[in-house]
Amino acid sequence: MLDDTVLDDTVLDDTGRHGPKVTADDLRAQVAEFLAGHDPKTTDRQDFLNARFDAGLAWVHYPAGLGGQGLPRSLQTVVDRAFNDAQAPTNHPERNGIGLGMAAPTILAHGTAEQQERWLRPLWTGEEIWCQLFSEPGAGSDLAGLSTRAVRDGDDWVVNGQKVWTSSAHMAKRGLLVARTDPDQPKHQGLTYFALDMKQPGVEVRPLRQITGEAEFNEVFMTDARVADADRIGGVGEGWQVSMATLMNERVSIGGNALPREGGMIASAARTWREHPELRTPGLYDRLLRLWAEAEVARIAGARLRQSLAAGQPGPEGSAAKLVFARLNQEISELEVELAGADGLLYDDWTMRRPQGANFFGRNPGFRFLRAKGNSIEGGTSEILRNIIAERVLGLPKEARVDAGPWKDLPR
Amino acid sequence: MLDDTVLDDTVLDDTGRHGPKVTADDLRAQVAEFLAGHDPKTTDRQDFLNARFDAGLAWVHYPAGLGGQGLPRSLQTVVDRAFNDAQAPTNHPERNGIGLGMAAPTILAHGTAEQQERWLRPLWTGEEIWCQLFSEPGAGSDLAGLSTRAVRDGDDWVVNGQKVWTSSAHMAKRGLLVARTDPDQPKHQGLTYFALDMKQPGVEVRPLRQITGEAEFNEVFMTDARVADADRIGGVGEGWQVSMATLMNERVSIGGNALPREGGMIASAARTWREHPELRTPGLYDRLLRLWAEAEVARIAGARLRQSLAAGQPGPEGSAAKLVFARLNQEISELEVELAGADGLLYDDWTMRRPQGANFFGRNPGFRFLRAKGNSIEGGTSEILRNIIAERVLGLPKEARVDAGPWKDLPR
Amino acid sequence: MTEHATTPGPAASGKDRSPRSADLLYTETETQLRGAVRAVLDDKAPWRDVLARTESAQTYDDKLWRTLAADVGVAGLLIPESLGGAGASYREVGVVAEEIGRAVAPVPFLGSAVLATTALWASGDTTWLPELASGALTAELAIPFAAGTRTRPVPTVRLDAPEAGDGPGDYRLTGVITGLADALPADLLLVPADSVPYGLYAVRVSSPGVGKRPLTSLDMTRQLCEVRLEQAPARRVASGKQAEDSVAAALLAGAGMLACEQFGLAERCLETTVAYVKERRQFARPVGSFQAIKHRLADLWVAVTQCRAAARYAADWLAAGFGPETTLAVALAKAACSDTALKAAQEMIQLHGGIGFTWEHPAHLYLKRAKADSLALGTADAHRASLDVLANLPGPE
Amino acid sequence: MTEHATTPGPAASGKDRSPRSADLLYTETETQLRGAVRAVLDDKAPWRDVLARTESAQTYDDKLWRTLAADVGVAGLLIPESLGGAGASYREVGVVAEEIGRAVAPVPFLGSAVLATTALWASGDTTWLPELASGALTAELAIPFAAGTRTRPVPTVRLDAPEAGDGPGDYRLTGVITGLADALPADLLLVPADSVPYGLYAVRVSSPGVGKRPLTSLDMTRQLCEVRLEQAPARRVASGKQAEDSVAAALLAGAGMLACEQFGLAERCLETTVAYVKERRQFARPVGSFQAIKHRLADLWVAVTQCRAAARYAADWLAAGFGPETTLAVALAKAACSDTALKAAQEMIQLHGGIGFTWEHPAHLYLKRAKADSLALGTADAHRASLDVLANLPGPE
Repeated sequence: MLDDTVLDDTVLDDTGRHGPKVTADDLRAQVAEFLAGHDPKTTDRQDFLNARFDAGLAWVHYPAGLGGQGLPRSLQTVVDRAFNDAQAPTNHPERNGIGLGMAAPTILAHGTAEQQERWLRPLWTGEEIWCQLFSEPGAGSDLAGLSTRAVRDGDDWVVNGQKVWTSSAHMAKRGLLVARTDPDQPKHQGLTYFALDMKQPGVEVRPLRQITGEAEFNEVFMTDARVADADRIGGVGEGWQVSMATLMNERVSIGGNALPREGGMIASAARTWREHPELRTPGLYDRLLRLWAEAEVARIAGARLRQSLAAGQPGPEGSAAKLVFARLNQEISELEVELAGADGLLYDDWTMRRPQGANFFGRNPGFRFLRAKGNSIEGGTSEILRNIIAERVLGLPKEARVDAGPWKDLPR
Repeated sequence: MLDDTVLDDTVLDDTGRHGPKVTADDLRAQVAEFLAGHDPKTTDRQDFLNARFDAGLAWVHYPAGLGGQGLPRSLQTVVDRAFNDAQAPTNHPERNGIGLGMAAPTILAHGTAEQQERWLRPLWTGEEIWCQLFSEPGAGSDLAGLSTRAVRDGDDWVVNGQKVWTSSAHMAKRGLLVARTDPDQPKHQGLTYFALDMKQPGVEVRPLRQITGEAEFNEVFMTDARVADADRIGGVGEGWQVSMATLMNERVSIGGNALPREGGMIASAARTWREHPELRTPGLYDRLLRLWAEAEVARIAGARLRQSLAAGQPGPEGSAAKLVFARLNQEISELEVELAGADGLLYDDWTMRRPQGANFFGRNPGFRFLRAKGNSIEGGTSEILRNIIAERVLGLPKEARVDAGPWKDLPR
Repeated sequence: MTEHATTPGPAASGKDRSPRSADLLYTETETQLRGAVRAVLDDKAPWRDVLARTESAQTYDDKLWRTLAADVGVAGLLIPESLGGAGASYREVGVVAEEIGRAVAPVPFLGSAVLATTALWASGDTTWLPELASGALTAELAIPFAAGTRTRPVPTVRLDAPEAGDGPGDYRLTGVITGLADALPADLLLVPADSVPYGLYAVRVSSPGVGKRPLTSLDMTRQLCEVRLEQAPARRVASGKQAEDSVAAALLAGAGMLACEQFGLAERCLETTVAYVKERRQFARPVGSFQAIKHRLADLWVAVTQCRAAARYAADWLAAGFGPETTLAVALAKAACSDTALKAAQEMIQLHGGIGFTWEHPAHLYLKRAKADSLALGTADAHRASLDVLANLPGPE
Repeated sequence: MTEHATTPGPAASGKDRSPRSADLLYTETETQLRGAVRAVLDDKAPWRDVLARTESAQTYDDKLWRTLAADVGVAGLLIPESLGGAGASYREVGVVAEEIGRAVAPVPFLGSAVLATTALWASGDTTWLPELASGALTAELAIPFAAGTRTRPVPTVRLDAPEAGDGPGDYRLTGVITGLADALPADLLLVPADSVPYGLYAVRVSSPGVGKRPLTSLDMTRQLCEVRLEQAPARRVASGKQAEDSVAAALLAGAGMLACEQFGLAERCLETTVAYVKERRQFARPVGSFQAIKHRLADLWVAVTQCRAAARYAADWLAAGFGPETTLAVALAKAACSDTALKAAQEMIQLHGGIGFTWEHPAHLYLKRAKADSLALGTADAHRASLDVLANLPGPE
């Protein structure tokens, strides 16, 4: 079988397809020099991270002065390994997934120089956690139909409305907010994008419990919350375009990670199969073989997608990856519960808990079965992704829109 | 296992759910009396059939004077068996499926008394074969968009246009024709329904070859063909309503026949499985078990549908039966070819032939595989049936129509 | 190729229905019964109450069960009138099961009125039937819910040595049985025990030496438990072949009635989803006007239609007795209804969008019950596997 | 858990690619090759010609094959430059196979340039390779197209007694082999024969004692035939383990390249269907604007995307040699591409409505080829079954 590094796309860069000018060895030397000046054992954690950022060793593909050096993204792993080998403190990226995965690229692409300087360092070090205030109870798939209002008041905007499906909101310092600033415009045109201070009296965060019993997400209620115009990202009325940039980053990240063979949901199903010969039947076997093969092909397709991206051929295959990921997670976890036999009827814990992000493992098959149902809803439903593929990839005609007029006149 | 009569819905009537006034015994006595007067051995075939029609023993559920006695349809089997036992000549219903299944009920429901008298007897005896001139190359699912024109000329109409998918056209004396008589009306309103004489110079019938190599169907070209206004069925402009009545009869008949267990497409797959243990694998086994179970459930659902109809609860389940029938035929025949092993790569005969109606059997698995692809297209595509179920059964909202204006202004 | 039901079931005794034609519709009586049960469930088991109860100390709704069992009379449907029951059949029981599935109601109907009642009836021991019929007693067959219908589950309980003072009809049982459905609210357990011969024993839950432990279950509307017997006093109900047949009849009837429950559940999921997509608007249109959604719901409706026929066929054949055709009918129904109920619940969540993924919506109650039902009393896969003999479709090698 | 390709394949010799990272994209050379092949096929194999040929006496297009083989040079892709070939690899061969699948072209590329060439290459006998490379000779491995890749097909040909005048290197073969693909236009047959030891023999079709009979095939764009040998003169190419390995390598490479063909076929079906539904109007709208159609085509596109990656992965691993990872890669590709090509052809027919069901439309050519391809060189089911060893997923019992 394959070594799990075989499909690591970073190999491609290192073997010269894109020939970076700074080599991996150069970077290792930089890290060594940095560590010589900042002993991880004696330097304060926050100071260490701030210094690493300032040295351009935070995310090497970011511009100089903003934590990087403008290098290919793939070289980041060299830096991370070197710091890891030195047992240096980390910025706990798992605690700030939205900040690192969505807020940072959005700020980089659409923020002002002042905003980039002000926000990116505390974001990267983890000092400030970010969350995303997009979905609303009445605007899920139809994000552009959202109702949260922001009204200009001097140098500020006053925000009223409700957001939902906000992960990390209870820990976040800032939220990426899309709000309606002009209800007289058609729905896509009256939106504006802000960075909202979550730690103010007008913002209330309530846990939103899901079918697993946990509450990964929150509802966020904004009542006369205030955001300075200086914290607006992009122009007034340009919120839709900025949001799309954020969402593209989200969809590339879902289902787009390099995993070793049997690295995903199939792992525990295959393990259960191997460990319990007494549960094997022809019907279950056929399902397992199909799903194993599909999961492996999906993994290879993911590797191909990353190779395309690395070769500068960004394609729409990211949507395919997410669709396949959602379907396979659901089918595999459904099978896994069945493979568990009598234990499939049990659950581990219904207590309302607040986990740090979604984690399929360390829980029982029933949890995976339930949690996977969210995979075809969160981050763009499978239905919306099919629309996107049909229209943007295949070029099939759009349906006639009935929501073209001013937002305030649309039926809701 | 069940005797194949167990699910014969006619049993329900005989055991009294609907208590007919004329009993099966009465009918058997009538047939005996008729046979006493018309010895099948010595009577001319056509005379015999004419007399049987006139005696009300053709289709007992039709009105008196039109071949019947106004009895429950289920009693027809009693009559048919009695004639069959006497080895009486039959009207070869398999040669005139459209006449008996679609034309006759349409004429009964929408024809004038004069038309009923003139057409039903030769139709029933098989003297006159009927065909159906509905679909056009540009109007398949969207039947109401058809372009064949009929223009009034004195007591006649002059017809120009092309029809397609016309089975039996090459044998037919008459065709059920829907043509556009008023292009200025919206598309459903400008249609009129006729009985066209197929044996006239303006009607050309060409075989339409299908993917099996055979030509079950025809294309029909009408060039200044004439039809008398006396042969119009229903009012001018009422062609759509009459067509719908015809199609309902078609859809009830497809997939709605009582079959014994393993009576359909599953029969040869199951036989191949039993006869060839060497071809069995877990994967094929799982597929076979699933399809066998689904086919049997579909058969039971068909029996339930007929019970509902017999109990006077006509439901929309007929569409479900046709959808399931099409899908199962396709999946089962696909499996059967695979079960055939190396023989699955062979075909029996690509010669262009003109079979009498569709017959899945007596041919090889490859033929069944190919022919079954038509099951989800002919008689209403599966997509149209899903629309019908969604809108008429589930009451889901229709999509906004873009074809509401005058037919002549619609994009084509 | 005619084989008819050979062993009569409850309420089938005496009727000779062969050669028979399955009646796949609902009779008027059945429709009336449905109305009565639905009225009670609509009133006393709205989903918010059902949801709240899943996190309470009492996951079964005893009060609701008393109303259904005694007032509506669903507990005694299978029990002859001479013993205080309704003398009805699995056809009527199936209708009640459908309604319970529609409401995901937390009552031990399946365990007490189907499994335990069938086992007792088949055992020939009528002692408890009057109390069961009146609703005064609730019973359950002590076999794991995950047991299949095809092979006899291996008992985990053994006959223990008698204690001082035990009479000739007194037995003692020791062992642990886990994963029991509907046993939490049961007063009486019917326990299969290995001994020579295999026997079925009745154990009063209130007796010394009987312990119950609730289990954290995937489906908390039918919470499982573990039962621990330590020298628990028992009475023999049947032994040998009769005990085996009683257990087999109970499991078969249970699977058939569970298929009816699954059909009801699927139908309810479909109805709820259709109603939601008619109301919910996105892009200034009802979500249900999008053709992709319409086609999926049409396909689901077709599947539900197939299930209804299969469930009715199983109920009708169970009503005629126990034989190969009944076993086949149950296998077909449980396979079809397991898959469709799960599919319907999954589509309910997906087509409700985010709201269907939240705790404060009934969808997850349906999903969890559908998944648990699909694992119980023979999975779809296991029932299809029984076609090797029932339909003469032998497996590979 | 690292195991690498162990036996080098054509054009892989000498390259040490381990530990290797599969390159799943197309190189510039590959894209150029594709362009050249597509230009020829567009020009010389439009579907009406392909269709007409299926009912002609000559179902294979010899002229087209000569152009592709000799002028474009696809016949010698796998053959080293020293023997007159291109010294390319299965990566380039896979690209040609994709194009042939897209055009359902009636040429013996798979049989001659893949199966026979691989078998000869692996046998170590280079005698015929220069003629194969130049396109002067067309060959085929005489193994039924329905053979799987996993177990050695049992030969139906035996070594016969020598005739008077036969020298020491002369052999005689007798027997019948049926269901051969690409053998109709072949000049040379590579025939496995049972003897002690098992051997692979080369038979000139023009020799006395060699008869071919065309078979009425499901896929007439690759018509099968039966070959009858009666004391046919033969030359031994390899024997014993080397013969076995040669046949196994040919079947594995054939399955991998057939997967590439299937991917190309699927992609073409999707493209044709998308183009049609953009144009075809019903209800005064393009059919492709209906959401249910859009979603189905999106799902098909997703499946095709997965196939492309799997086919490239197989081609890339074949290019590195023959070992367990290559076998796994081929199994995954053939399984995925078989199912998807069939699905794509089925959707092509359905979404073309009635026209796709007629003879005078290319859809049926694709459906028949997709079905035949799915049965050839190991079905999807058979390839998945090989995961028992390849992925350590043992079966029941």
